[in-house]
Amino acid sequence: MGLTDGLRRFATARPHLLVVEGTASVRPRLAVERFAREQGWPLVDGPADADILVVAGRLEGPLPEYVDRLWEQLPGPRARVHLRGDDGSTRALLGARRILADIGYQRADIRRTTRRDADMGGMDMGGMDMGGMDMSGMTMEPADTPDPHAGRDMSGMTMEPADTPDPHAGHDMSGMTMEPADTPDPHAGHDMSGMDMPAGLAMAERAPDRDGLKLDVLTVPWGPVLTWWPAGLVVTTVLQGDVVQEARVEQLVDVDANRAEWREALADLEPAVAAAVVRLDALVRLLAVAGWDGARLQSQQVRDALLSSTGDVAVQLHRLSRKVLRSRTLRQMTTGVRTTREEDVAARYRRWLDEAVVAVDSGNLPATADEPHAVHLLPALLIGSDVAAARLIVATLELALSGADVRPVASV
Amino acid sequence: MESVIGGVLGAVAVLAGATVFVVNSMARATYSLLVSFLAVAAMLVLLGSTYVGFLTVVMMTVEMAIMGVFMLMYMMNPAGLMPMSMRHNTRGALVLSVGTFLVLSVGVFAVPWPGRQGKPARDVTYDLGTALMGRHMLTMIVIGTALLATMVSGVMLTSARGRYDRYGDELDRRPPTDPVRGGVGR
Amino acid sequence: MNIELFLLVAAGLFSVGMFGALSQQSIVMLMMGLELMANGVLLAGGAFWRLVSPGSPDGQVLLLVVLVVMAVEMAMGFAVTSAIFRARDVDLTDTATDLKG
Amino acid sequence: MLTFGLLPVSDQVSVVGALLLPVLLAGLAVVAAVASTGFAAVAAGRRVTTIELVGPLREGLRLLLVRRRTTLHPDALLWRIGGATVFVSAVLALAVVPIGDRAVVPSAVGIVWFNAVEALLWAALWLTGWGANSATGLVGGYRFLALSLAYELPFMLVLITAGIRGASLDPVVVAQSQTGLWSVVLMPVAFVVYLVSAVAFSFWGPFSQPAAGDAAGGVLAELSGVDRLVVVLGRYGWLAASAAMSVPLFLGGGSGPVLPDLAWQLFKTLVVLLALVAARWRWPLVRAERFAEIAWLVLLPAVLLQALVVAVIVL
Repeated sequence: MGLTDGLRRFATARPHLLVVEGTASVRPRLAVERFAREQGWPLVDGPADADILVVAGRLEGPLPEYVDRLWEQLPGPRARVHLRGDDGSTRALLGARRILADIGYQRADIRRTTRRDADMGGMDMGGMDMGGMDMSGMTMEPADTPDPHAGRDMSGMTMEPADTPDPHAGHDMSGMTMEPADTPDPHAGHDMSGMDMPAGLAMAERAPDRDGLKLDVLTVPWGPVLTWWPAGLVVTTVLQGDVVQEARVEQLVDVDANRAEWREALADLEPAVAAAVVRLDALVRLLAVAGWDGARLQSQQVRDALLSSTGDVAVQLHRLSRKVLRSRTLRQMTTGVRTTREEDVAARYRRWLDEAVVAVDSGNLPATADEPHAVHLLPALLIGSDVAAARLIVATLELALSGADVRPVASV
Repeated sequence: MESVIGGVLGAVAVLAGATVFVVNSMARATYSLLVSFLAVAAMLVLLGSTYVGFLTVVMMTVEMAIMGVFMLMYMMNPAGLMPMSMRHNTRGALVLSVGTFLVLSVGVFAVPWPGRQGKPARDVTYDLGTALMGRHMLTMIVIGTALLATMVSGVMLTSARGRYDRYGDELDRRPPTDPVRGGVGR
Repeated sequence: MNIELFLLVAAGLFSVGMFGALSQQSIVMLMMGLELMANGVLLAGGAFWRLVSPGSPDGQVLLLVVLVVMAVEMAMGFAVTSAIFRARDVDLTDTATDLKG
Repeated sequence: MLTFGLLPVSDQVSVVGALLLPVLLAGLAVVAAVASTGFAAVAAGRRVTTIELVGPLREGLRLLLVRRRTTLHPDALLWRIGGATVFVSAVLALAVVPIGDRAVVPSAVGIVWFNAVEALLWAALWLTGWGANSATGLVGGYRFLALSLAYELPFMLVLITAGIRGASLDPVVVAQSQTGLWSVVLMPVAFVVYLVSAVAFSFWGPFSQPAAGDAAGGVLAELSGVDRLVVVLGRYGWLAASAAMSVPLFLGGGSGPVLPDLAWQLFKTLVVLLALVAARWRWPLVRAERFAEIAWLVLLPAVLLQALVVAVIVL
């Protein structure tokens, strides 16, 4: 037992994190990203590869339901952390890691999920894969084993063990049956509006396309629970292959609250440094979406250094700027992907970097601001681009979409 | 031993071939056809024609992967799991094909096949190569020309856009307008 | 290795393919039938080469030709299907019969 | 008597070798994973310590611990076949790589075999994306096909160019033909395109668009537990197999001073493997639709020219 426990702890020593943002998520998100980078805990792109679901900020409106649905897709062993404010994230994450290695807790978790699935009688269980589940945990015990972590109070945030009564348990059948047609969850499988078919699948509709073939279209929502994506943004796309034919945009979080949160996060910094931070933060996401992990991590380092005013930041920033601006591949891949204001994606990251460098070197604030009404511009920009280009375009509007376009603190 | 393996592969080939027209998922239909091809490729290797066998694997895997996409494009069922009955004249087809099979198999056993003449070359691939570049040069030329013609006419038939769409009415638009920009950076 | 085994399998493949080619409505499915028939020819060619006249490479040349025919058939089939589909929005043989004549 | 290309199989295939092959491949795959972990630590600004470098071991255990999951109405059969094929095809690719002066499965057309099992990846990855019945997975599958259509033709020509040097399709003969001058000197363009293709069909780093984060993980999006382990191992395995194959094709096989042939071969393999792994941290993602034009308008003519030059020099 000692050996298995040891192995279990070793295997879960660096759990994979899936970070989801709610309202006022900036400080907890920055804290988690920093912790993950320094400790080597990977940030992952979807629930299948995640061990810990990290919720940053408040969940309001329809968001809790999305997060619960996402939570159900974590394969387990799994844990869930809810962070608000910027203190205590380290303790919460370490606590979640302990839960991962806690076999009693994880067995109870399986039992809960299994029982709830069984409660939904008359459903198709044929596709359920029970192979990897620990059957010894499936005995018919009357109640869940008490969770040792459930009652622990952590200041500044709450652990959300999964056995808090789930308000959606009775009707949330994601992963098991057809999604409601407008579920904006890219992880939930095909979501096809239109004619219902017996198997819970829908016949696709057809629509005109640029090749004149009128092929099938598929409604795929992106967000709000998506990595490297503006908090609370939902873009419901109609895809043909992977080309966006229609796009509808909603924002499920209060961007003003996020803006206030940004101000809070940047309160201790010089206005110019603050401007550099938000640009580097946006650059982190752009580089992540552009698929360059090396530069993304470097950019994260510089951002974190600026936030904590440590190290020789200017040198680091110059090194980053040189690396990114010199990359012919990145330029070649982003040139011509149109964003607003006659800028393409390549011009946009170049401007962000230049502005950040000027701000840090000379303390001058950027003269230009990114478009304030990005949300309204978005659909027109997305139509006709493929998923990869669409993600790049959304990433270039990051400042406005996530409320990071704060005016310098001095002017407030 | 060889006959046993050959028999098993043959059974796999035929059964997978029949599965194509039985399953109601387009992905499964396409990939059972691939299984049939791979079984035949293995039989060719068994027969000593390793080069052609491996070539069959390359060509057919690639072809089926692309075919799968076309199946999805034109058969309007992205889930691929919905039952489809896309047949017509099933009975006539069945009669004809069973008849063909009977005639062919009677032929297979009735015809006194000549015994083996000659021995295979030490390196059959080298043998094939020299034949193609020597005595059968004409075949090679025809194959090459046919493939080139196919590539050109395939693109022409498939593309909805011609050079006037790209370069404008005067053919002087530079760079051409394309729905997707390429990576060369023109 | 006896030639009958291989030829019997080839006949089986040819007949199954023929059933598909005759019975399927969709052009794409029909092409799968044709491919299967060519598959049978490929196998028969291989068997003849090895078990009747292994001394000369001609049999293998024939196999190459069959492979090329399969590739050309597939490429042109898809091209034609795309063209018809774009122009007429059909992918079924019955609805494209007026192409003849 | 069972033959494999005219010779009895028992004379050719080493049974012990065949059994050890998956182990060897997994070993090389772990080396690649360790290298990747090291690069990751450097990029994130951490010190490269032992704790960092045992990452792949920890990750492997973690994936064995994590439960397998399923999705809404998957095509489970095709899904699992697709995932397994990624690893199995990598093992098959390594089978024709000469170790010393003979491969585990010696074949006069080993180069074509290598190409054939590489082609299996087309099917494998598309099925992995399709089988999960998830939109992001399918997008990943399509992306791999688009990428393959770009790299495959230059890659085939590269293999043929390497074969021209030894006037053979047997990697052993090709390796032996490079006495005096390694092929990489004679055909640098072919070598570079080979490396590019290797990164591409291993859907790694700059060519990892089929499994990229912007599509929530693409073909990998829905895989967890041991299913994911198999695909990830297969991916590193393909990097390793292509690094191993580059040695007989371009780097003179086991030739080198002082050290025994096997040591040289291993050393060269590891150097190439390291370079392939490092590509992930060096370059951003190259999207399929842009790479297609580069592949057809730049790489293909370049490789054709290279083949012509090599043919004129050698023949």
